[in-house]
Amino acid sequence: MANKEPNIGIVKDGKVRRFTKAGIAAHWVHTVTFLTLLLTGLSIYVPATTWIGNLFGGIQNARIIHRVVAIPYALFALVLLLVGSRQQMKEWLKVAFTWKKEDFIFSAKYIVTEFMGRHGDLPEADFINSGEKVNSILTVGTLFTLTISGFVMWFPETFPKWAVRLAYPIHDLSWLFMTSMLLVHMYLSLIHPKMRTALKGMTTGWVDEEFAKSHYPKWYRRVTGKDA
Amino acid sequence: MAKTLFIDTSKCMACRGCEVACKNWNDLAADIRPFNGSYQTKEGFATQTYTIVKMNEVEEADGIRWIFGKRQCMHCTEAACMMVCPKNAIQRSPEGAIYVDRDLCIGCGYCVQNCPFGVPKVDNNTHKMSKCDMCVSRIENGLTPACSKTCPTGAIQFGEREDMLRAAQVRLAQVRKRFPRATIYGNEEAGGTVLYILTEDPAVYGLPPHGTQVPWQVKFWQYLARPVGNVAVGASVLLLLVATWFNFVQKPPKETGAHVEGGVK
Amino acid sequence: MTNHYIDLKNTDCALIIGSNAAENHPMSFKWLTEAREKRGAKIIHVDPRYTRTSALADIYAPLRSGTDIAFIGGLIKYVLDNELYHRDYVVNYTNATFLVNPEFGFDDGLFTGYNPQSRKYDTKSWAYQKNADGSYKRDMTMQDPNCVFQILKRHYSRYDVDTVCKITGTPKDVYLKVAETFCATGAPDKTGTIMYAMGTTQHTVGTENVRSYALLQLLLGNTGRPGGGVNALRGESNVQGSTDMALLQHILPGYLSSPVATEKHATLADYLKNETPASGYWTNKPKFMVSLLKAFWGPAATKENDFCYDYLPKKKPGVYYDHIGLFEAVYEGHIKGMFLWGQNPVVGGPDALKEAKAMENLDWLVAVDLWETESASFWKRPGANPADIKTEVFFLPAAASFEKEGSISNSGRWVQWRWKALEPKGDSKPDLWIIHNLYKKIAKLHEGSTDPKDKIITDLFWDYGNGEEPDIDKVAREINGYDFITGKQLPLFSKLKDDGTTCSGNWIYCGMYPEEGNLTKRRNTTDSGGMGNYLEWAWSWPANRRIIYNRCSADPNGQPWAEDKAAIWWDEAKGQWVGYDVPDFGKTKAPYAPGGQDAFIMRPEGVGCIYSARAEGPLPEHYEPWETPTKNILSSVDLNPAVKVWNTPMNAKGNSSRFPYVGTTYRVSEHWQTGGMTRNLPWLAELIPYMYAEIGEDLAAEKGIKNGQKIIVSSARGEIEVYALVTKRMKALEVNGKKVHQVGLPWCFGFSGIVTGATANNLTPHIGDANTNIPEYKAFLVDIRGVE
Amino acid sequence: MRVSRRDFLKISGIAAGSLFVRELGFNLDAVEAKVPELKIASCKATPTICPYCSCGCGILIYTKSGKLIGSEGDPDHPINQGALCSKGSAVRQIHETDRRVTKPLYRAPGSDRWEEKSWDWMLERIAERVKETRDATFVREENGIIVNRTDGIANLGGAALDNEEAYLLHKFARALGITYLEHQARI
Repeated sequence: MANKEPNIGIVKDGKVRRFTKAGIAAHWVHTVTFLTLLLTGLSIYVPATTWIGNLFGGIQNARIIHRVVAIPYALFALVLLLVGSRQQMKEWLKVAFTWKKEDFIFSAKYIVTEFMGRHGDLPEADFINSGEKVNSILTVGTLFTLTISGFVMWFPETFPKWAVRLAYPIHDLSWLFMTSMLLVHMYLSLIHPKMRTALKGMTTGWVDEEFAKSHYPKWYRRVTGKDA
Repeated sequence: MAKTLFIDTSKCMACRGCEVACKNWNDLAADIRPFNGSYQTKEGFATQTYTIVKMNEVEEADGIRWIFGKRQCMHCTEAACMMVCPKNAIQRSPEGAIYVDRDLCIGCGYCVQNCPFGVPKVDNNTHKMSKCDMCVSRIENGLTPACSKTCPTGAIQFGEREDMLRAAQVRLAQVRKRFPRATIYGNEEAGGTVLYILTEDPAVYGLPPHGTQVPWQVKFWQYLARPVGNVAVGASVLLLLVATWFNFVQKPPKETGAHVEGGVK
Repeated sequence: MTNHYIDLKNTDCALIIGSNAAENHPMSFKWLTEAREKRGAKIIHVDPRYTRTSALADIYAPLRSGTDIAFIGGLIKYVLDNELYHRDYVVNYTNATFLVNPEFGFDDGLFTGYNPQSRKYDTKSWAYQKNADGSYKRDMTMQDPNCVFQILKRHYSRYDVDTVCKITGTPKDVYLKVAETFCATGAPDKTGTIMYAMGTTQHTVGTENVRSYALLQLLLGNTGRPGGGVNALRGESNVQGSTDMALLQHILPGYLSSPVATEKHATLADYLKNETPASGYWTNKPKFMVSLLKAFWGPAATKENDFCYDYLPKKKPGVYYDHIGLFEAVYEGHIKGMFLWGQNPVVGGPDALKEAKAMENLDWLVAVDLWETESASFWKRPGANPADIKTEVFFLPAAASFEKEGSISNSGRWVQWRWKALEPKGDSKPDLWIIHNLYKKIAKLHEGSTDPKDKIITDLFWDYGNGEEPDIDKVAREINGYDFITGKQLPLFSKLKDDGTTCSGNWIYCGMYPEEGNLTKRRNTTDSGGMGNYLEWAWSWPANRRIIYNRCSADPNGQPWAEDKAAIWWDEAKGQWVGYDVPDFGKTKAPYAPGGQDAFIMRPEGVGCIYSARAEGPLPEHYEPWETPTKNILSSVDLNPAVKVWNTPMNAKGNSSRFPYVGTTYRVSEHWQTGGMTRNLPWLAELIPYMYAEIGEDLAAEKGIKNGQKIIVSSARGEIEVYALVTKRMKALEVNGKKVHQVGLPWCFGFSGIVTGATANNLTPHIGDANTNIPEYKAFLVDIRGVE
Repeated sequence: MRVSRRDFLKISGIAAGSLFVRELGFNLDAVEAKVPELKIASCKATPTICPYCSCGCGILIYTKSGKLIGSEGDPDHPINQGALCSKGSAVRQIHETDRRVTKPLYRAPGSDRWEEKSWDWMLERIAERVKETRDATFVREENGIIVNRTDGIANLGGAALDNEEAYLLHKFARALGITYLEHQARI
């Protein structure tokens, strides 16, 4: 595959380079901003969550922080990817949005097998498996829906009334679904006995070669040129 | 049973006693605006202005008419503000008044954007919503709202909803003798609101058209978006609990480590 | 008012003319709304502007300001031609049947007896014809050419609808609708009420405007009946009381004339001889006058010294002491000191620029008010240089109405007590305290003086408690009056005597505070017959009568003309008048007894006066305002011939070539009088925050003026910068074949207050009515131009 | 408790969604908003009459231990039966507004500002000026008729005075010999 990211796929003492520096930075910027927005937003979601606002020095501070952090959330990750990891981003998005029959099989079986710690014979995954494709689609999708609906809610006078009123449900749907995906994502990367090794990918950029071979065989073959 | 206001705009002379009585009862501050070429010197509701008398000049075939109509919260039976308030700060009192508990209100503005009548206003320094509360502390103690008590011509009446509706229907016949296009407003709107006899089209009074209901976006938001979203998050949590059970409590059988179909090549 | 506010609910048709009742007397519409809802009453509003009253009226008739007499004259002709008058009423209760001196006449705008030099009438030729025994000659068939009825017909024959509409500018169809609707109340079982205010009185023909309403109401048989009468909606909470207490140069409390330095008033005997009529209740005037003098100078007033009659100051003949004359004197420097008790002429006075300038000549000014008004700070008004103004000014802070006790009288003559809710704010004091302590300081300065003029002050009967706080109850008792011998409060003015054994500060209030207590404090809400008279609530003068001339509510046999319009009726069994009101008639005088039809007990004639001599004639005649956009087409006399014209500085006359539009001043619901009591209150300031001129869309288009832009309104006296409020509600009127525009100006703005603005009265002229000298605020000429 | 369709969906959603919050030990019942207590409860109501136009409407001034709480129409008064127009409804601010002058103020001739003075000083000074002007412009007799008139002092006002005040002012003014005695009824 022509002009892939420079050092993606390099193998060294049992590890293979999976993510670029820019990609990692983008991930963690996105993570920090989203979680902050989630918590500050959550403080007004239901009557009982006001205490969360107090973590930020009161609900009105939370309100300001939500708006301030929304800007880096909306822009920084995107900028970092475009600047530092354009190639992998393109690949990532291409893979995320190509869905074949096997992807659906993968998702269904994965939940009841791998996710539960059981072995399941699943179709071969490319750069990311279909679960991660759902996560990617949601992340990119909600980045836009949250930003746009948030902006509309922030300046209601400048938008038609129907649009402002539609922004509220869109905002809620977006963050609720993103959060439910996030829970699974965080569980896998932090708690799941078998999967949490992947976290190193997002910290150092390298993952175990074995792990890569077994979890992302198509990607492994493509980027290392060796057999899975 | 719920009480409501019945406003017969054909009796209103825009003396604005209601505007001042409302400020008097609610201890609201004055709010002077630039000259706008009209006796109605304020455009609409504001954090310190819960009620306002609309004054519109209309030229008709049989001559000029100066049309007055008092606007305030509609105290809807299906109240969009109540539905969207994330902190349950907006409640309905036993007598039917929609009022805000200022300790609970966080000034998020959901009600401001979703009220079909544009009534609630949020104060940007106190971060509190304020609007007409039908003098809830008065009506819960058997008194009438300040505006209805002070109205010299009896254009603003207050009482049980059926009585007010009956009064409106009886009055409508008389009013139509002078104003053929008069209609009752507020019987169907938003599940039943403050009742009006309007002598002209609702738009002249700054009211949305007959039949206005809670905005569909609000229903979509509250009945579909939030529940579905909550369910999604709930499902994830459930999933994680189950996964934790399987991964940690009931240890998986020793595996060869191969996860991929067909094992390791 | 001949009736009162609640009685409006009994009317079948309300003609609101020269008043903007819905804005300036909003509570009147509580009862008009009830009349409309319960009785199907019609409301008619006649006004140069379409106002909030017009918005509620069934019929709105525009008219050029200053043409009320033409308008009403047309209705009088309409009533006579269509025989809509209430014949039995007119024959029995009015002087329509009276015969007039054959020499009486009217030609080209002037009645007989006019002297152009003195601009006064010799009224001998207007007198009634009398029989040998002094009784009035009457022709009950009303056919005699010299009877008032025929004179009336001849006089108003010139007021046909076309002529009237040419003068007033009212569209003919609208005029006829008004005529048809209101004149229907001539039917015996119907009553119509006329509600008027300053729009009627503030003209050079103000008195005759009111006379024309009284005349019309007598023809239609509406006066003295529930839902009828001629009802002045007065502007201030106690202007009725302050007028009754005679804070006016021409009267003493109880409407007794104030003495003039002429032979007629030289001594008490001369005064009583010349002031007491031969018949009618005023024959008791000596009792009222002596009791008043005893209330003023108490023990010092004895039979020997004419009860201190000489202590009363006598006016210099020919001098005008009214407001306009007063300020002309201040302008000339004759007056050195001035008291202002809650009055603000720099905003409320006519030709306010001249009046403010005049005040600079004062040596000292005492202003008693709740607010730092424009008059109290005239010396630092815009354009004034304080260094040049030598007036010493004392501002005394006054307490508000609910920070003190006392009674006030509303338009309906209800005298109601007000209790004290709060201590006065800061160091402010009730006016009673100020007057009491100021008098004591002045009296101390004159103590022991032997100079006779100082005795006037020290002899004053001032027995209101000795401390700093005057005892208001004692003042109220004195107003009512008591018997010096028994010390008891008098039950009614019929108990007053002229031998000095009784006193009464105001005979028409005698009965307010009998021995059993101050009736103004009554709060009993029983309303017998549901007519709204509430005889047990507070007390109304005279003698608690709620509808005066209510004898007219019964036909000549003493039975009500209509069941639902009953006030009093004759009860043969009891041998007295009974009903839902205190009879304004001899309680036991039977209808069939002699004088049983004399329903107007105060009048010497005993009947209502269709024909009644005033300075400018016995019948209202249309004359143009001093500044008119057109000519008088009814006669060659443009200005009311009996009016005093002040050719003095700062009072120039404008003509229609330089000032083509008719200016008229008015108030709005949210502001009151000169604005001190409303423009200093945030909740009212925010409702009407800016001074504006109200002009029609057609005039604005003609002058290229946009709504909300600043404009200059100018008259021959001055000019002011205001916002333009362009409205559909004011349209040009077709007057004598020419388009005439009108410009509305609220007069409640001044330079001091939370909201301020230009003063409309900088434009109004120093000229007044022929009888009362009330200034012509309502019709003058202005021009307008846009401000770049 | 009658649960409307809306509440059921809302509760079911929250129930499921709130599992992750449940363990945090917070109950999610709707918090009951409290109705503000009645402002004029335990107030003293003093009847007065509106100081503005001449309708004579009844007003109740509500106070609590001498402090102003509010003002409303007097429901027992037959003319207005509790109703009031814009001016009547604002009566309370006549006491509350800081625009009220609360101290006697004196302006010396030619000065450009007010100075605060005591009541005594003011009344004494006014009495002296009155005596001065009265003595200077008093006319005792004119062509044989006793007139006792003071030409140099004019008294204007006031239609807003009580009857007792208006009567006493008339008596006071006539005793000073004032014939320039006028007030708002004239204009």
